[in-house]
Amino acid sequence: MNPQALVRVDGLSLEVAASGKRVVESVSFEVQPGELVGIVGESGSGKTMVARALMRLEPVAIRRAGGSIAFEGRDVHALSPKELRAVRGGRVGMVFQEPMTSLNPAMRIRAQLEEGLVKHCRVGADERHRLMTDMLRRVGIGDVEQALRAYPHEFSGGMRQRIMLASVMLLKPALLIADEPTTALDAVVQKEVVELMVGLARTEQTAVLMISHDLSMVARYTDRVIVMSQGEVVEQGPTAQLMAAPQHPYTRKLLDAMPRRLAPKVIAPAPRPLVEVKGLTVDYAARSGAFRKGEAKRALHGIDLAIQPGEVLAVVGGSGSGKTTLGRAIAGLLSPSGGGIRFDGMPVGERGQPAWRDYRLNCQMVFQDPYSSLDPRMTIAAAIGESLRHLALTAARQTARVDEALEEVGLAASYRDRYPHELSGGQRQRVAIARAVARRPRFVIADEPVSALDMTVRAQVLDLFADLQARHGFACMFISHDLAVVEQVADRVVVMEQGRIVEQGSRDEIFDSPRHDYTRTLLSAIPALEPTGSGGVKLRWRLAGESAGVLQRQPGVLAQQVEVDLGETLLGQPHVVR
Amino acid sequence: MLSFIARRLAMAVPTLFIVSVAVFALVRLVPGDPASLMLGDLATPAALADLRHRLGLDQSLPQQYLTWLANLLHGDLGQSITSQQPVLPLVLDRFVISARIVLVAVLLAAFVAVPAGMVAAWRQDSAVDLAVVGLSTLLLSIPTFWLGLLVLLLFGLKLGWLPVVGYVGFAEAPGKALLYLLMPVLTLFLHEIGVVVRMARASTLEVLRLDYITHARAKGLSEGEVMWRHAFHNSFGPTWTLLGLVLGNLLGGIAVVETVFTIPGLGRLLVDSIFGRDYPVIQGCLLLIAFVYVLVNLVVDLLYPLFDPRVTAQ
Amino acid sequence: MKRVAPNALFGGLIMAFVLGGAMLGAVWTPYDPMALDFAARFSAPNAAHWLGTDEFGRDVLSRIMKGAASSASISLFAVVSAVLAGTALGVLTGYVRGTFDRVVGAFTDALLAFPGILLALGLLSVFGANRWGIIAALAIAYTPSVTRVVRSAVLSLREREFVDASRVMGNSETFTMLRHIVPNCTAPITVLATSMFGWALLSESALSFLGLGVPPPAPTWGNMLAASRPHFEQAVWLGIFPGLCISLTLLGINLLGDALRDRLDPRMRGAR
Amino acid sequence: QTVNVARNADIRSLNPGVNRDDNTDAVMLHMVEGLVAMRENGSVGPLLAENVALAKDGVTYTFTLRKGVKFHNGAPLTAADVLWSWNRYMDPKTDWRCLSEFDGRNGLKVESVTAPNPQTVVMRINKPNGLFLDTLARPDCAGAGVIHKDSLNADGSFKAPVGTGPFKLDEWKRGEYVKLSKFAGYVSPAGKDTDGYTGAKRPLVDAVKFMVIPDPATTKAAIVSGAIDTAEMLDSDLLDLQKAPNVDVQTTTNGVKEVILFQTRDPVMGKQKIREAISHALDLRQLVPAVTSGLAKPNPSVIHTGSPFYDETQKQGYRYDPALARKLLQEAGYKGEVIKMITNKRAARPSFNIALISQQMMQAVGLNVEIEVLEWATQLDRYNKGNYQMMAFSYSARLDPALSYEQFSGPKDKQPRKVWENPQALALIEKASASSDEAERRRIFDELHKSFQQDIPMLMLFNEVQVNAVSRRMQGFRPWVATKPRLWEVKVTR
Ligand SMILES: Nc1ncnc2c1ncn2[C@@H]1O[C@H](COP(=O)(O)OP(=O)(O)OP(=O)(O)O)[C@@H](O)[C@H]1O
Ligand SMILES: Nc1ncnc2c1ncn2[C@@H]1O[C@H](COP(=O)(O)OP(=O)(O)OP(=O)(O)O)[C@@H](O)[C@H]1O
Ligand SMILES: [Mg+2]
Ligand SMILES: [Mg+2]
Repeated sequence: MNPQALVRVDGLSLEVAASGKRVVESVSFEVQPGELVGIVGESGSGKTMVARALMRLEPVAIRRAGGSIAFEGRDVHALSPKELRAVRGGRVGMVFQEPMTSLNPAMRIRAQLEEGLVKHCRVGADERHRLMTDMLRRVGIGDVEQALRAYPHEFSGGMRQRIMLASVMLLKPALLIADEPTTALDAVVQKEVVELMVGLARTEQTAVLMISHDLSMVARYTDRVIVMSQGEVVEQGPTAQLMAAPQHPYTRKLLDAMPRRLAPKVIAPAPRPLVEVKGLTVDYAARSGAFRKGEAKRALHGIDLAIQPGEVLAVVGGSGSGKTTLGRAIAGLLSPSGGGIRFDGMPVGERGQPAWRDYRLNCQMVFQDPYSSLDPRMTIAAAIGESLRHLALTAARQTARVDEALEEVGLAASYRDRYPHELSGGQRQRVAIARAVARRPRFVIADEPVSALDMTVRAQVLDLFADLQARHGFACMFISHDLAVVEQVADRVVVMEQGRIVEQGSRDEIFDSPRHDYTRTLLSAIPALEPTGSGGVKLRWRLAGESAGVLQRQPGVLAQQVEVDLGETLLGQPHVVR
Repeated sequence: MLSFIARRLAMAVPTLFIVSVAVFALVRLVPGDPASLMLGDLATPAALADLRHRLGLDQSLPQQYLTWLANLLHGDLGQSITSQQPVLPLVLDRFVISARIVLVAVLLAAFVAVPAGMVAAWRQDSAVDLAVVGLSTLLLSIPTFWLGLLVLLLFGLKLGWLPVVGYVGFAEAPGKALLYLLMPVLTLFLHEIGVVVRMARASTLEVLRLDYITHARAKGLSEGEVMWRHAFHNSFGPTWTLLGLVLGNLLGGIAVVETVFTIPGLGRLLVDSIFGRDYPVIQGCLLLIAFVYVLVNLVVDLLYPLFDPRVTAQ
Repeated sequence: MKRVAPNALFGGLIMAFVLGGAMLGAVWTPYDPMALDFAARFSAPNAAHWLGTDEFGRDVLSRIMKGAASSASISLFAVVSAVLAGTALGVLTGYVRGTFDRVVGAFTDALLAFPGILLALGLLSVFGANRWGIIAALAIAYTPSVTRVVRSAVLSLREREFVDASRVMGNSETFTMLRHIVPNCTAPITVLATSMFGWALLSESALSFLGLGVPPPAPTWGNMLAASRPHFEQAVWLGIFPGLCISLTLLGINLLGDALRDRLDPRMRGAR
Repeated sequence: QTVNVARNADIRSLNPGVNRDDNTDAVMLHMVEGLVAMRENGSVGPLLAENVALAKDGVTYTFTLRKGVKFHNGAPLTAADVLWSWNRYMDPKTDWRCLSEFDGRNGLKVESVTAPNPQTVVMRINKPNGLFLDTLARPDCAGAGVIHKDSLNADGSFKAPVGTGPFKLDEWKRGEYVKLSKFAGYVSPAGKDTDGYTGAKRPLVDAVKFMVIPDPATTKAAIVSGAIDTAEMLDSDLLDLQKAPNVDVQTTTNGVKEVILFQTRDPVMGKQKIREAISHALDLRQLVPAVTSGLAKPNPSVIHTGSPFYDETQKQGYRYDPALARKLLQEAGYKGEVIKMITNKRAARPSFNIALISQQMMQAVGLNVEIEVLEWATQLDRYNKGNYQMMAFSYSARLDPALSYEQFSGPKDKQPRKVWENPQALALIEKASASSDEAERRRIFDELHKSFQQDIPMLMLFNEVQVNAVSRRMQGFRPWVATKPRLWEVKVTR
């Protein structure tokens, strides 16, 4: 035990106050000044709770059941509210996972940055202004003055995360807690933000507690790793050592779950492509809102591509590059403004025509978000059964097919009557996959099917998917921005940037000898982890190279949200007469 | 911006048209007419026919409507059947009186209810929360005609602090006018508290779950600062919209309060003219109420970005 | 973790009590709620009449029990009709959008700006002065609120992936709407419906005050409350008991509504 | 010194007898006066006239004006003013509500009006009519009040009444109050006491303010708090008011008739026996006190109890006999058909309570009566159209018995609102109207009463008992049979 430890957590247990259920059990660890510590573990293992408990910011429903936390030698539970507030922000800073909700949408950036300074640093207004502009510049915000006046919604996700970082680092805390700070960002931006964070921490001698389930990131940047599973610390140690030679079975399992490249699959040559897309163009209609006149936005500029029967074609690209749009257009969920799709050599034509119907029944889709792609009010069996609706099966046949589909995705028949919220994320995605393949389609579009899942679950779902694909031989368009995943599943890869295909080729061509700059940037963003003989992993740089500029994520997310809010206000509509 | 306002106002035209047709049809569907009411149980058929003719009630309904519409387009809302005053100034006068009461009451209610709702949300499920929710439900569930009577008996009679009847216009004696407005305002205020608290509490609860609240705490802000600077702004939006709806709705609904406190306001005018079948006045009142409703909601929407800057971005 | 939330428990108990009383009142009351008894006018609560008697010597407890049934059924019918109509309109407007949406929107606004008294008066004279007239008036007055809430819920639901998923499965728009959109509007509808239930109780009372309520002698809480007003000083209990019943029911239904919202609102359902 | 009087609604206009209602008349009759006016007992006496002489021909009335009477603008009253005023009323453009009473449409026609000299007005009618003066004095005709030319604007439209009454208009704040101020130049008719609208009429207070207070509960609070000096109250307020230290309660029986109407053309209600059964089913000695907080007594006659014609015969009424009622129903072949009784919930009227209690009494003998509560205007419409089976209704006060009968009698074909269309009765009423001979009239009324009791076109229940709360600081205030407050000869002390 190091007496100078910045943080010392000793036997910390947390429980749900109402039920007494333990969510964190006797966790002990230390963080030394200036040290970079990573916490990894599956979803729900208590990472966030531990981190929040350090600042006594655990949710009201969660109660400390035992153990102690000392920060700079002082027991945080013994601090008076005032002392605690001095620690919060002043000595410990925190960056959250979701850039969209971690900044106050109704406050200007200046106010949000200044707030902390006013609290913790006794400096004048001019000095504060200087500090803020300095820090914003350091995190790479261009027009600083303008940025200070702006509201959060005027920035892309990556920018917001930088601003978030700036607001925390401005106070020069001794410890920075980063709870999955980059999960919501695309690979290129992710790299930039993490490097910025680590860079700042290094120069300011700030210790960092980085929570992530992205092992390659943890492996790349941290000094030490803590592995958590089901509320307990199962293993901790220096990063390199732990990665190279994991001791605990859970750690091994975790490392084992890293996607890796498999030998290329042999695809039987076919007389013609199953799906052929020619000159596909999609425009998003102008949304003319209250205060602006929108103009039509072109999201796809004449895409050509072909998918062979049985082939997995991966579509990669930064956020906003048009991957989802492409997938949805091919699935017929968007009407293209130009170009056409042929299925099995026949143009699919208009909605309602026989060719369209044939295509519709043979083209299925798996969505990114397992929580929203299943109707919360339908049992699993009903959801899967619905996809068989158009097959004219007897009830008994249908039941049998549903059971079969469930079995295929590794869910026991006892899951039949559960509702989506009674399943874990991974299980839900299995259901979604079962629903898509139950009808034996010849073509499946999968839009980021695993990006919402944690490492171990992701590996299982990917295996399952590969297995099903091999068994039923459907062709697949696999959309993802996670290169590691693509590397594992794809036969061929298409790289997109700003609505155009910039490069395509076989998986090995793209990964081993990328030609286009953008592809290179993408590949250089995140290192791969590759297994060592001893059951551990080591980092492998895909390419040596520079990263590209910030890719702007478009705003426009909140329109729906606002409308809902207005609707709900009607709850207070007064009665008929008073 | 201006074109937005113009467009929103233009959107009100069909609404107002529907209101006028519906009102016209509805009030004439209702049996009873002003002529027989004016003559009462003594009406001879001859006298009734005379009066109906003079009031233009013997024309066909579409004809009456078209006449009314044509006059309306010239800015003429007609004449009250009972008091023979021109409708427009009559309705506007009464509107000013009601609007003042409603506005003051709702604003006061907001000032009390929003913080109360926020505190309840802040300490969700605590005794404070329970007390606030319970009290607001209780206030909500007392009809205003009872609440008004209680207020009247307490402050007017038992304590004798406030005048029981009468009304003084602001133009005449502002201080005295205020005195006469206190009880109706208090009654509406108590009632609206109930409505607003629940909304404020619910929307604060939504906001308190979000990351930036935790972030604000993580910055070392005190609970007061967190609630006021971070939670308030973001949770006020829906409450604000509700206030608009309440304002718009109350105008047509304060008849009861105006009756209890003898305030010559729009609500009483409306109810009186409904019971008295004073068609031009009913139509005038309703057009005004609908227009105000549209207008208030427009203003609410225009000011909404103050509480939620994201909305402008749309 | 299937613990019942305290507000659900509380609200549920209150509502069970009220509905139980209503159901009992429909079949049995201590006295005939309509029977006049001039010897016992204005008796304060006592052993024979637990809640006292009114200006005609009718037993207040019996009337409250009987009134519970009619108050509850009026509110229930009004709310259910408003919910059905409003949901249909809301789903259609939210899903179809376009001109239809604008037309219905104009009507909705017009109706929202329309004073309820006039609506009630008009409809009562069309339907006759009976409970169906009141139910119709309340239902029509509440429909626009439901329409707007449902419409906004649909607007956000239609962007959810399971709606796309349904289309991808080859389902028609109508099927998607009925099978996926409508059932998922239940959360906001339930919350609104519980509030409306309370408004209906109050409105019925205010209508009685203005002389447009349920035709007596059949008691409702609303008309009992309204009728008690002139006797405030000599017989407070006439107002207090029906008033308490309304308050209690409102409290119960609001608590239940909050609990339901917590349960039904997907945003509150843990996970994620 | 100001007297504050509560009224439940605003006046409708300042134009006497034109756009008016009861409240309007009450205020108006403080400002304008006619040649004759109603006395305390409902008979007619001279007001602006010193005396009225009926010539032998029975159709020529000579009015001699009182001397020294002045209008509010100071102008002396002359026969020319009376003439001008009358001609204005008789001009259809004026819309005088009583025009049809005098232009022959209802039988009576004023053939000529002349002013042979400044103090004399002579009116000639088409044929002898015992009710001519009564009609002239009718409050809803504003007593044919004489107004000065200055009451009109230059363009002939009405401005404000310039009359000869004890008070003149000060201010009308619509929806709030009408304020009248003392007319210092008022010359009171002779007499020590106030006698209806005649007799001593000196204005003793500086001002009278008629305040609009629509809610009865507020009115009660206002009188108890001393904010107002007098108001009409609900029967049910009696107990509370008696406890208030600063308020006296005065009750008077007035001419308002509380009745249950039957539609004799209805298949069910048309059966005489059923109506008779109802008359035996109602225990009026229980019903009447119950609906009036014990204030009123049953009155089976349409003649009000204070009338000189109210004699023993008039007191004969229906007998409570449920057994007989049941028997009659059986004889009439009544098989439980639903009978709808219409009523309303106007606060100041007992109609609703009447319906409620009579329903129970009727149910007790096996009549299947349902109550339908309508808003007043709707009920009035149904009344005017004769569209009802049974209805709890109030008739406004008609003090002369003939007028009182006329109010509800007449041929339904021409006037669907009429209730009693027995031709013999109609002829008798006609005769009573024409006659001025008291003994003959009494005989006719007694006969009418018997016939009315037999036909039972409606059930006369009782005359309204008006409850007036009067502040103790006010002296000289007396409610009376014509229901409207009079604020002359009234003093207040602080
Ligand atoms: N407010 C709360 N009330 C009750 N239980 C909670 C609450 N918040 C979290 N939990 C539970 O605590 C446990 C740990 O959650 P925590 O958020 O720390 O997991 P995590 O490791 O951060 O997961 P993830 O990777 O998904 O963020 C989980 O089982 C979770 O369900
Ligand atoms: N409904 C819409 N209306 C207008 N523009 C849209 C809409 N949906 C997407 N866009 C725009 O189209 C472009 C492509 O978006 P798309 O969702 O296809 O990107 P993506 O590659 O899937 O990104 P991500 O990795 O973030 O999912 C973006 O610039 C986006 O802002
Ligand atoms: Mg977490
Ligand atoms: Mg996408």
